[in-house]
Amino acid sequence: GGDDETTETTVAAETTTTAEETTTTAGETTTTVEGETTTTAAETTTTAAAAEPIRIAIVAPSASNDLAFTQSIVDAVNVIEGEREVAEVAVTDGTFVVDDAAAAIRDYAASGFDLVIAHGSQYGGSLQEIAPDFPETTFAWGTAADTFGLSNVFAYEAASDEGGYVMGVLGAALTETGTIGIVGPVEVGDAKLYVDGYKAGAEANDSGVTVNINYTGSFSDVALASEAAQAHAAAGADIMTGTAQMVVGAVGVAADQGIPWFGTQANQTSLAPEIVVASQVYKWEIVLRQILDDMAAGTLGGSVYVIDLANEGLAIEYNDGFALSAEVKALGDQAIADIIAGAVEPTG
Amino acid sequence: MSDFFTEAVLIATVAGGIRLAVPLLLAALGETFGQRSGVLNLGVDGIMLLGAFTGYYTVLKTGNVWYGLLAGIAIGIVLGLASSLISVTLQAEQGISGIGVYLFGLGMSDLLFQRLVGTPVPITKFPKIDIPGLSDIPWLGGMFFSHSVVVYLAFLSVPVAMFIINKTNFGMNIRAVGENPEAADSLGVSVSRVRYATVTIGGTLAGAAGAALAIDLGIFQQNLTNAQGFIAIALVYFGAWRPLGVMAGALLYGFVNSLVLQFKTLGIIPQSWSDIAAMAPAIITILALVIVARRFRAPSALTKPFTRGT
Amino acid sequence: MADVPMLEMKGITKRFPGVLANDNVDFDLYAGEVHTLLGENGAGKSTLMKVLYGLYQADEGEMRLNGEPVTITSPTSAIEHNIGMIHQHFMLVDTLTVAENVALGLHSSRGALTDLDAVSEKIVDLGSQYGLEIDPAATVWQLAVGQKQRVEIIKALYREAQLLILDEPTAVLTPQEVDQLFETLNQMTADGRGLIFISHKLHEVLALSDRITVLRQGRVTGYTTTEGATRASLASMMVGRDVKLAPDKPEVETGSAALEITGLRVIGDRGNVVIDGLDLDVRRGEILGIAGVSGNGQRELAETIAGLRDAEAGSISIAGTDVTNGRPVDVRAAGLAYVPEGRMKDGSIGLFTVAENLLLIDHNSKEFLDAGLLNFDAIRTHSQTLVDEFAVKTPSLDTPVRSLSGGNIQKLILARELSGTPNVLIASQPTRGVDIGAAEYIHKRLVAQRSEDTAILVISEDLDEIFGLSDRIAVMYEGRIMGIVDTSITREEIGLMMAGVTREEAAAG
Amino acid sequence: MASLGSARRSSYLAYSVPVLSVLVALIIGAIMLVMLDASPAEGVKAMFDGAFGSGEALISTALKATPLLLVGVGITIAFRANVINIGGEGQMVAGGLLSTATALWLGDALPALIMVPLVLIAGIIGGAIWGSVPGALKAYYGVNEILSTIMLNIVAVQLMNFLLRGPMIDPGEIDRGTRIPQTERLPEAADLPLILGSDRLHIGPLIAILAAIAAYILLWRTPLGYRVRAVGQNPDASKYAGIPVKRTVTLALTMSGAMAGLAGAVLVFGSESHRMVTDGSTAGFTGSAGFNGIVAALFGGLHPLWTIPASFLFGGLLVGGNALQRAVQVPSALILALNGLVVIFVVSTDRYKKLLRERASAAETAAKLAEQENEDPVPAAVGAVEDGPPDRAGPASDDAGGEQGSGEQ
Ligand SMILES: Nc1ncnc2c1ncn2[C@@H]1O[C@H](COP(=O)(O)OP(=O)(O)OP(=O)(O)O)[C@@H](O)[C@H]1O
Ligand SMILES: Nc1ncnc2c1ncn2[C@@H]1O[C@H](COP(=O)(O)OP(=O)(O)OP(=O)(O)O)[C@@H](O)[C@H]1O
Ligand SMILES: [Mg+2]
Ligand SMILES: [Mg+2]
Repeated sequence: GGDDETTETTVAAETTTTAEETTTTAGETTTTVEGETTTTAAETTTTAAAAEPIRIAIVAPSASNDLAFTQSIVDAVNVIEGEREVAEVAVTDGTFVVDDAAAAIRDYAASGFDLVIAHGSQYGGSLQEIAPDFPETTFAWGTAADTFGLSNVFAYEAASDEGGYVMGVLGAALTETGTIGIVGPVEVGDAKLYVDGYKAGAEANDSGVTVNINYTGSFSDVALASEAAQAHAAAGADIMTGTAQMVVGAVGVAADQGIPWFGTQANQTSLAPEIVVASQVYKWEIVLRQILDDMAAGTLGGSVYVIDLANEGLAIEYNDGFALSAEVKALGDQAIADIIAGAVEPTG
Repeated sequence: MSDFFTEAVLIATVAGGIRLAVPLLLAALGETFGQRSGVLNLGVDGIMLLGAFTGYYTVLKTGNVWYGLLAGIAIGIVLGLASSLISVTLQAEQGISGIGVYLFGLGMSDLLFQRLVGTPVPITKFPKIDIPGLSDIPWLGGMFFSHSVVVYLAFLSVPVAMFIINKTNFGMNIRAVGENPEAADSLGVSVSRVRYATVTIGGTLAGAAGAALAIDLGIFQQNLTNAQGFIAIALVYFGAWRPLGVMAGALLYGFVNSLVLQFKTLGIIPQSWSDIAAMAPAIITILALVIVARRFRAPSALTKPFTRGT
Repeated sequence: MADVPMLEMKGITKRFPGVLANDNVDFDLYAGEVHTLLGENGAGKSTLMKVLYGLYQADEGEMRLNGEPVTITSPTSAIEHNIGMIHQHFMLVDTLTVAENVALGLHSSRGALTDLDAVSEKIVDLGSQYGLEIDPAATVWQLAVGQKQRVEIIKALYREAQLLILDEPTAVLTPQEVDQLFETLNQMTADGRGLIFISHKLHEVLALSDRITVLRQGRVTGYTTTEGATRASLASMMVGRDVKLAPDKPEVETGSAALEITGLRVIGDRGNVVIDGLDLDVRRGEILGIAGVSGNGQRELAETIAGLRDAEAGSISIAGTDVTNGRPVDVRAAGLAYVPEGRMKDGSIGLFTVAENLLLIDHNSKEFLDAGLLNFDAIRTHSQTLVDEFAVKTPSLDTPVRSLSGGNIQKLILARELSGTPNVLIASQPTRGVDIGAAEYIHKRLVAQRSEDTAILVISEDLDEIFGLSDRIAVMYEGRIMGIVDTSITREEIGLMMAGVTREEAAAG
Repeated sequence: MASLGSARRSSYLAYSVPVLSVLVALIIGAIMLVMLDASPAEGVKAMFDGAFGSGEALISTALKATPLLLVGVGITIAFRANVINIGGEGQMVAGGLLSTATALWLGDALPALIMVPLVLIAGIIGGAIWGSVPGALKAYYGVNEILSTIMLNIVAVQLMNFLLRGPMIDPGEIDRGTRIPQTERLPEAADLPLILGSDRLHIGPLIAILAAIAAYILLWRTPLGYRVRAVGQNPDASKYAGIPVKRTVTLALTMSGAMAGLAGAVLVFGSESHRMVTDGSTAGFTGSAGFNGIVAALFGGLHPLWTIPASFLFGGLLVGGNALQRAVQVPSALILALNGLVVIFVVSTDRYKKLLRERASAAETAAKLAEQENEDPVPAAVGAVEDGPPDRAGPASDDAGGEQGSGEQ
């Protein structure tokens, strides 16, 4: 891969030195830069990282304030904005139409954004087509584990089963009826990972526990999620959790019935301060920092980054308002330690 | 399956069905008025969404659920009047203009939510009322007499609607205008006034349905109604344009949904089949439409704008 | 008659886009009289009356009621001025009861609630007073045509109409029903009401009216009192030339039976038996007239022959081909031509052009196809020939049929149906509501077709037409043929047969 | 009183009505931009540039317009038969699914020359099946098509979810455990061929234009089209004339569905990702083209050929709206709301367009008659046509089809 390296570095140098022109004359710039030496790359990038503000675009499927999936990435970019030189952040949210997302991704790349984040697993197919057309742009695709072998695509994902496992352990410790209810959207990706992790954690703590899982079939049907929670309650669940943006409905039911709730994707304490035990919070900024560092170092892609408990990209945030006994919390801490140590596999 | 036949689960299934039926029932009753007078309003879902947001936002700001319901009703009236303007005065093709109202409501409610609220914040819900005496009846009490106050209000509006349609002059005018607007007009019944009134009633109840949904859930989110407005319209046909039939349809729809949820919760329906199970309400509705269409005739003037002298 | 007319219309002008429907029309009406408006289709009669009833606003002109100038902007204000109108088409809500139809738009004694009991009582009262008995609780769709007409009149009486407009009220009534109606109307004028009457049936006009105003192309072109007027004089006033009221019929040798029906039994829309063991033959070169009160199975008979309705039992054959329960195309292939009674409902497509309507039954014919596509040259040539041959008055072949007058639409349908050489022609109510000029022409064409050896079945409620056209007359009652008679039978006898009395009894009594 | 000049004036006015109504909706949009603290000038510029400002923009617009045109053509066919097809969404999904299944089943074995037509035909069949059901339900059972098509949209989305999460899912998704509900990349032979040297512009727009021309010929040049229009205008007269009314109604909705199904196939095989993905809603797949196609058809006066430019403009509006969202960073919900407003305004002013056209044709007839009158006084029996020019299907007479089961009794 000597050739590969060269190309990457060259491109990076170009990006940093001629950012303004890139927007209009990307093609020409590439040719003029071609002759540059690889040795200067390191210096160039360091100065660049300090000097050249970066432009970041996000394309995401749901609303940027959904207290869930989309909000987690927008929040992370906001954190980055405070840390680094960011010239512009653009968001196209609510883009559930894959082809519209593709158009937005292409458009952001064409108008010179340095980092285009395609925050939706369903965008992968399109990204695979678009990324090669914009070799000097970095694309980040999440949640996913595949960069298609493209040198300007990063992938990122969350080991949400880890947090799920930890909270499953807590849930099993808290339940008195021995029944736990989980409200899911559809059995895919991140949601499935979390649900499986939670179930595994609960069963690992107490093999006698019953975990009822109800995928409502919709990411958006709040009323159905609420009724699913009612169904869980009727089936005897005294602990609940759920994932995706429609769970706000289920949280309401849990709050009404005083059933402890575990959140994920964002801190859901604000939804029901009395009953939220803990939330698994995604800190995508961990991933973003790595990506920005790579970009600064001239690497525009090729890696898959995962947020997990070990790198603190996943955090279990407890609700101070919920009286959790020290013993139970200790179980959680133990589970975290075990996972970090590799002593347990969250989804077996 | 044996898990299903426990008191708690059966109560939850029936009570859940009733809860799910409420927004459908309110919206469908309103639509019944419009259709009885010859106007199909396909924009119900858009009005519900704006009613839901308005109701939610009002409760968020005032903490009073009744103000929220009233605000939902108020926006419903405004949108009902706008819909009347579109379909009665401007005589837009009713099968299509409603789609515009729907898209507008879907976008606008979300836009307002994002700008005025941002992140979902829970609000006070409607108080739950246990009907004294009745709610203590084993099984039935939990199923029917231990609900939030809007549930009772929604079901009370069924006899009210029946009374208005069948026993009042206004109701007679509605029926006449929906069947033969020329005849009504020739006797001095103002076709457009009746239709403005019914479409506005439809808007009002759709706004109320949306507010009831949001306040009962205690939350708002983009596309909160999830196309329930369209189901409500189908239920009007299902119920053969009669309040009692509409109620039966709403309950059936609610129960099927509730049952599917319970079955999934208890593992009676495997998760991989949940998509297929989710077709059940729509398919049942189509089958019911086949049966109803054989037996009952739609108001003759349905979807036909009226112009005097033709 | 009082000195001041109860109604004066002066210089009424009403324009529609491209049409001058009323052109400076003067019209008046005195209490206690019947003033008839006469004119061909499209002359502007209904328009003038709709102006009076507030359905249209006149562009020019003024109206006075009992000497006072008025503006009538809506039916409500017409009703307030005690004007009532019986429309050309029933203005009834089929799904409501009689009482509800009457109560519509009235103030209820119980405020927002209906007071149908009070209304029903008064309906019964009015009914016995004017011979308009009707069950107030009956739902309108269940009523026979004549009963619906009663409801219309009761509606007006209930509103204490002093001036009543009757726009072709007899078009769908039987002779007996017409007689009954006229009795009621005479009683109303005797009570001091004024009536404006519109009809194309001249003997009715002569029987009922005191004065007659003739409209042509929106203008008043004639006026007469009834005394001294004759059918012929009225007809020529309307059309502007002399009119032959009964067609000349040449002697024609009748041939074999081209239409043979045996033991026909048909179930109607409401599940009842509407045709019950009917036998009928129509021979080539003859016109068989079917007389009968509407609703006695005539429509169903025509539709069953044409393949539009299934027979329960029995058989139908056309020129020897069994067409029982055949598809409409098959029946046509066997040589049936059919002029249906609803010319706008069944016989033509309003928004299609003249040329397209002429193509209705032939659109699949090879003659008009070229490589699977419609051949417009051939279609236009064919259409122009028919339009010329049948004297259809139309601005162009591309004019939507809906904007032609009823008579011209009827001629167009006839042109289309006779464009082949049919073995059997069914003409259902061929001149109902058609003006005299057009009716004369249609009769002439039917008689001409008889000379072409076609077997013709004419179904009509107009006895003048039946007597004028038929070689033999079959009287239909409750789905059966009461008897087949020749034209020497008297109107009274045939009237009795139409009411279900057998020939023998009719002749006796 | 009426002259050919005034006729012409009315007719020009008629054509400007839909354009004006879109402008009004856009002005409201501009006001909303101001309220959201965004620059309307910048927004409008972004919108125009995004839709029509460059070659790439035009390509985006053409691609966006393609499903609108196909659905719109289908809507026109159904509308001519007096059937309102609100089921374009579900029919697109059905077409997408069947064509995708076909491509998966055929695999890499066939060359593009065979593969592309095959998958497109599969799409047509899928849509046709999904259209025939409400068609038959309407014709034979009197079920209102607006409702049955809406219900079938719901069924279609569940079917799509089931298939893409289960039987048709990319095996890689199972292996990785990510389970994104999408197929694997479909065989390259099925990719819609690219044209004009572009790396995005495929033959989809061309197919749609051909479909529009074919629909025009079908409706006005063939006996079948004659029957469709006749049934739409007057089912009683059609039955009288021996036209199989029920079959024709079914067929019209079937053809309408076929067009939407073709749109679905074009979406799949012309997409950037070359696979079928679901987000759990129909709109996620169709981009609401099943609804917006109706508006494009109305915009085009329910005439297949006029629907071509109408779709292009409406596609531009949608593409431009998205560009506007990115340029001035307003929530995408605004674009959705504006889309709704455009629909409302176009549909609400449709009647004025019709009235103006009527006036034009009435004035023309009157002028013609006046000429004739000099030689031969024709009874003044020619008026305007209430339901618009003859090429516009208005829901026909009172007893027309509709809820009563197409009057076969
Ligand atoms: N609503 C309308 N719009 C346009 N033109 C109309 C309208 N109503 C009637 N006309 C035209 O006005 C003229 C007069 O029509 P009107 O209905 O008054 O005739 P009429 O004398 O009642 O005929 P008929 O004997 O057929 O009932 C006709 O040319 C008709 O085409
Ligand atoms: N809206 C309209 N536009 C144009 N012409 C019309 C309109 N309404 C009626 N007409 C024409 O006015 C004349 C009389 O109309 P009317 O409503 O009285 O029809 P009708 O009584 O069914 O016809 P007919 O008496 O000939 O059977 C006819 O020539 C008809 O075609
Ligand atoms: Mg008339
Ligand atoms: Mg007439």
